[in-house]
Amino acid sequence: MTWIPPLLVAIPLLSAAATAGLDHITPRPIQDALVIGAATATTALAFVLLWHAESHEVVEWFGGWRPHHGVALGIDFAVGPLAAGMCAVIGLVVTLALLYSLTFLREAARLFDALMLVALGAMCGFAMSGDLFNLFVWLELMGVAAFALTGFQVERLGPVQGAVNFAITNSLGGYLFAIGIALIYARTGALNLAQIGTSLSHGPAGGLVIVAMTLLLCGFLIKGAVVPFHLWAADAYAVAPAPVCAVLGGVMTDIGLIGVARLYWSVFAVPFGHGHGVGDVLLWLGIATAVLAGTMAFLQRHLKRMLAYSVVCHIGIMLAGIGLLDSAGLAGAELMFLAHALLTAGLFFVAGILHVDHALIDELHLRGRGRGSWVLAAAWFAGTVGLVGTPYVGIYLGHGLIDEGARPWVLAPLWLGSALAGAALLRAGARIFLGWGDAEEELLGRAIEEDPVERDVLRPLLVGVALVAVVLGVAISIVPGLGQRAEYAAERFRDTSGYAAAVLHGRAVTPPASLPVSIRHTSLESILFATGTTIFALGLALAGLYRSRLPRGISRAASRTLAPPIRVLHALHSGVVGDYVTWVAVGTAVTGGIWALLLHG
Amino acid sequence: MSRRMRMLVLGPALLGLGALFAWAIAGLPAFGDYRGPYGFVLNRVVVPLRHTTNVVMGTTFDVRGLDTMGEEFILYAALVGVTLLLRDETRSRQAERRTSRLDDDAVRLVGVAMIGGGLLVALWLMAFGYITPGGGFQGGVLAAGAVLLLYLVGSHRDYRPFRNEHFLDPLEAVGAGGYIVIGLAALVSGTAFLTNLFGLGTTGTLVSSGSIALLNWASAIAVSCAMVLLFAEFLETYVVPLEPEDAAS
Amino acid sequence: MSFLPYVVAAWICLVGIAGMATSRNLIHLAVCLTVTQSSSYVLLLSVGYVKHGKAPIFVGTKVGSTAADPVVQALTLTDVVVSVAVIALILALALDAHRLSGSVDPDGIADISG
Amino acid sequence: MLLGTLVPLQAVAFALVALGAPLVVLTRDPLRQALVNGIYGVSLVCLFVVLQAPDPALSMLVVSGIGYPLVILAAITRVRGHERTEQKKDGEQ
Repeated sequence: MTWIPPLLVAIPLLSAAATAGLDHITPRPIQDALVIGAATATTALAFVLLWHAESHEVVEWFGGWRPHHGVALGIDFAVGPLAAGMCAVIGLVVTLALLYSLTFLREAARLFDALMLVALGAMCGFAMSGDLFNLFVWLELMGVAAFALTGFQVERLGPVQGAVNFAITNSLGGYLFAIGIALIYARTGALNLAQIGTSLSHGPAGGLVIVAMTLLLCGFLIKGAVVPFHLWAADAYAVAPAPVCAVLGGVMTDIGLIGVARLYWSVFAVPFGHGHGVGDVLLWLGIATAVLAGTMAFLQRHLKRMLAYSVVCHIGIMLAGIGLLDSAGLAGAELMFLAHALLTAGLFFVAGILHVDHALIDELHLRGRGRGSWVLAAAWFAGTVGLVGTPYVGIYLGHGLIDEGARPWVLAPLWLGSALAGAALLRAGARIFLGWGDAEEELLGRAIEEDPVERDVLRPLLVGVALVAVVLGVAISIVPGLGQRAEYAAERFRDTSGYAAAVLHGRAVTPPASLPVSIRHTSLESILFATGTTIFALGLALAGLYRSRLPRGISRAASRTLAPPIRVLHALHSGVVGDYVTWVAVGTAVTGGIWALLLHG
Repeated sequence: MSRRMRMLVLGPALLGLGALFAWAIAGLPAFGDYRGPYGFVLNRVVVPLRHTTNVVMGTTFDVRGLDTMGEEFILYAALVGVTLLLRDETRSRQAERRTSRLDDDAVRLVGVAMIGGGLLVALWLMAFGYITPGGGFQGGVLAAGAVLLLYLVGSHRDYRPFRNEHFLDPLEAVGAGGYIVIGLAALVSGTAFLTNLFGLGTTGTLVSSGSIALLNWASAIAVSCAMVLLFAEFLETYVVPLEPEDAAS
Repeated sequence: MSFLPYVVAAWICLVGIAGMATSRNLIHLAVCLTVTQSSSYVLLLSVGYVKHGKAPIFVGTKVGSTAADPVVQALTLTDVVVSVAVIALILALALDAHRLSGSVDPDGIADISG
Repeated sequence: MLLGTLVPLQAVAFALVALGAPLVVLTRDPLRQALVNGIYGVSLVCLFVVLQAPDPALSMLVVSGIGYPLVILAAITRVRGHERTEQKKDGEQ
């Protein structure tokens, strides 16, 4: 089955070339069929690959350049169940996004489709690649496609600003990554991840490896929008068309985290795996991201910007799961990715439909306008509850697995972030669909409105796509057997020496004993935490809706104590690219400095 | 942040980054002492295995051919992206477009000669890329530059046919897509994606190296078209003739 | 032991970042970005240089004679293409920004914040 | 110590590049910067040649000689052209 991995890249890219190249020649229905067909075929093949990858590591050496005596000559795709699963979800979300955008793009539709397919191919390549420089190539390719897609609505300044900030921060991240590649190549003389790992097992790690790791991982953390590299995300996701947001927020941000996990367990677990230095920093970055982005989400009134911060918040929780460095944590991150990708995509779709219906995207402006749209309301609330992690709904199972390895002081802030982001979405839902809450709220800042890109839509199609995404996402936690398979996939992913043996020496992995097909249960602690979080989120949402009705003293004290820090937070997210570049430098230097202290000697 | 504040934060951050870099450099092998296996193995095996004398091109189009495939698509995606982003710009300025003609025949003659020379060198770079330095990308950019010169010494009208997306877009797609098709051909024949399928020929001649030559040509087409279209996208409306008062100033 | 090449690469990177952070013009900023990127070429090629080595092109030289690392050169080629693609996109965005706001100052196009 | 095995030619090329980078960054006027950037590109080409890398050198040559200048100059001209038309409009009013 080694022929499937290259196809996951080749099919979307070839179709992208065809669709943009034949723009003026073939009629629109054929083009649409080609685009949807390519995305669907890629998704289907990814599922087939997932099936095969369960029992063995699928390794494809491009050009037939197999390694000799442990020296890799060519580039390989090494696919375990985790990578294959990622490809499947990526394919699914992109297919849904393409279906969503099928009817309303009147201009530049071919260019749009081509870029979406390029992004799909690049993300699949990234998830599967086993070569350091090849990762960089896919990172840049998906970036280039995404920058242009973000600026799709060229008639407004916001999208242009978002795209500029996105392009410059992410390119800078890519170049830091390239410098990291050069450093690690100088030390090991290899680009294959497994070979680099093997090579690092000889001799002391030293400053070179620590600095190289800092640059490589920070490159991915910028893509993953982790604090303090997250600033571009809200600018970009607030302004891109809804289907682009679904792909960017649903899967492309998360892909940075896959990169972090891949690099850690194939390469840096070798020199630094005996301690927790690397993991602890990732864990703390994750916690900071979850809390800060959750807070920021609660302070938004622009629906897509709110969703963007909610994405970043969940990225933080997933990063914390990876930072725990155990199988349960990684499996939790993986399951959260599944649910989060679909739910986020679904919520972006719903926001997009609201935008079409009312030409408004501001929570306060939309107040009460959604009354009567019961299907949309149901999708929105179901998606929100799924993102909060109410027991056995949506991200819950993933969060529950992360809980297993984490100490309570880690859990509390993670659940807090979840609650804050969830409260923001619940508050917006209640305001829009139920007409609850005050019509004014000065703590949320000024309104930003924009015209929707969607015109003359086939509304049932949009609603249908949104519903599919939300329903699939909500159901992730109760799919029988999924939890156990995720844990097994994580075990395989974390097996550094097994991965190296499979890649460099073609050794087979031991297939799993048959995995049970039942709903995985979580600890009582998780259920309590999740229930508490749900109640807290509801309370917070109500407080946000009716701040004016709180007792006078509390209300005034709250605004007096909260207003200054809120102003600081708003000011930090300035939308100015020079600031973002500065924060990238600060983040990289500080992360590297901490690792230098923790890992040296 | 105010600009002052930004400088205050940036300074220490850059110092920190600099310290990290210095620490890394202290661990690097001294300049010229590189001992890594990868490149040396390739230097030994690529010429005998692939009959190409330029190991860099052998690496680019065969051993690490997948990177180059990604690279072609980066350029392609950038072209599509720029077209997407400038679609309003182009439309809004279409009305203002005027053609300008260069009237000095001597300048024109030099220009035409340079175009000829540029295209020749470009072709040479493309054709001999896997024997001597050069290759699809370098040749492609040069060819696009030469075509652009045609635009500058001629007029807008002379350049229009080259800007005709009905012709160039499909050609660009053929170049980029062709790369994948060559890769898929290997897959269909039962070997790995992008495997070198064709007769390898005699080392040091144009018919050497098997599919490296084909991939090189595919990328040459893709890059030439992409660059011409990219330049055109930027130039489409920018050569507005110098007006008298501008010329005087 | 000679480290000048690596120091130069690090220097270019820092200079480029400083330029990006303080730039008042998107076109200027895009060029600074390519300067930052050029540090990665310098580093890659310096890393792959071999004392007394020739270029890895074996016309008239015996295969197996000392030559520079071809891999870093292949990587640099890709890197250069990436830089062209990225600068083209950013400049296109700069043009859009200018058309919409009349300014190419990154501080001036910050429409959305918070 | 710092120079060691560096041949003088290489040392000069590295020095030129090291000087060129801040010059590019500090030239705040885009048009002049495009020019300085071209010179910086040439210094990179020289560096690549003395580092025994003719392929990247060629690539850098076409990029810094054709690629960058074309897109940068086009962008600058458009921005300035815009400004000129705007000014003219203002003047007429």
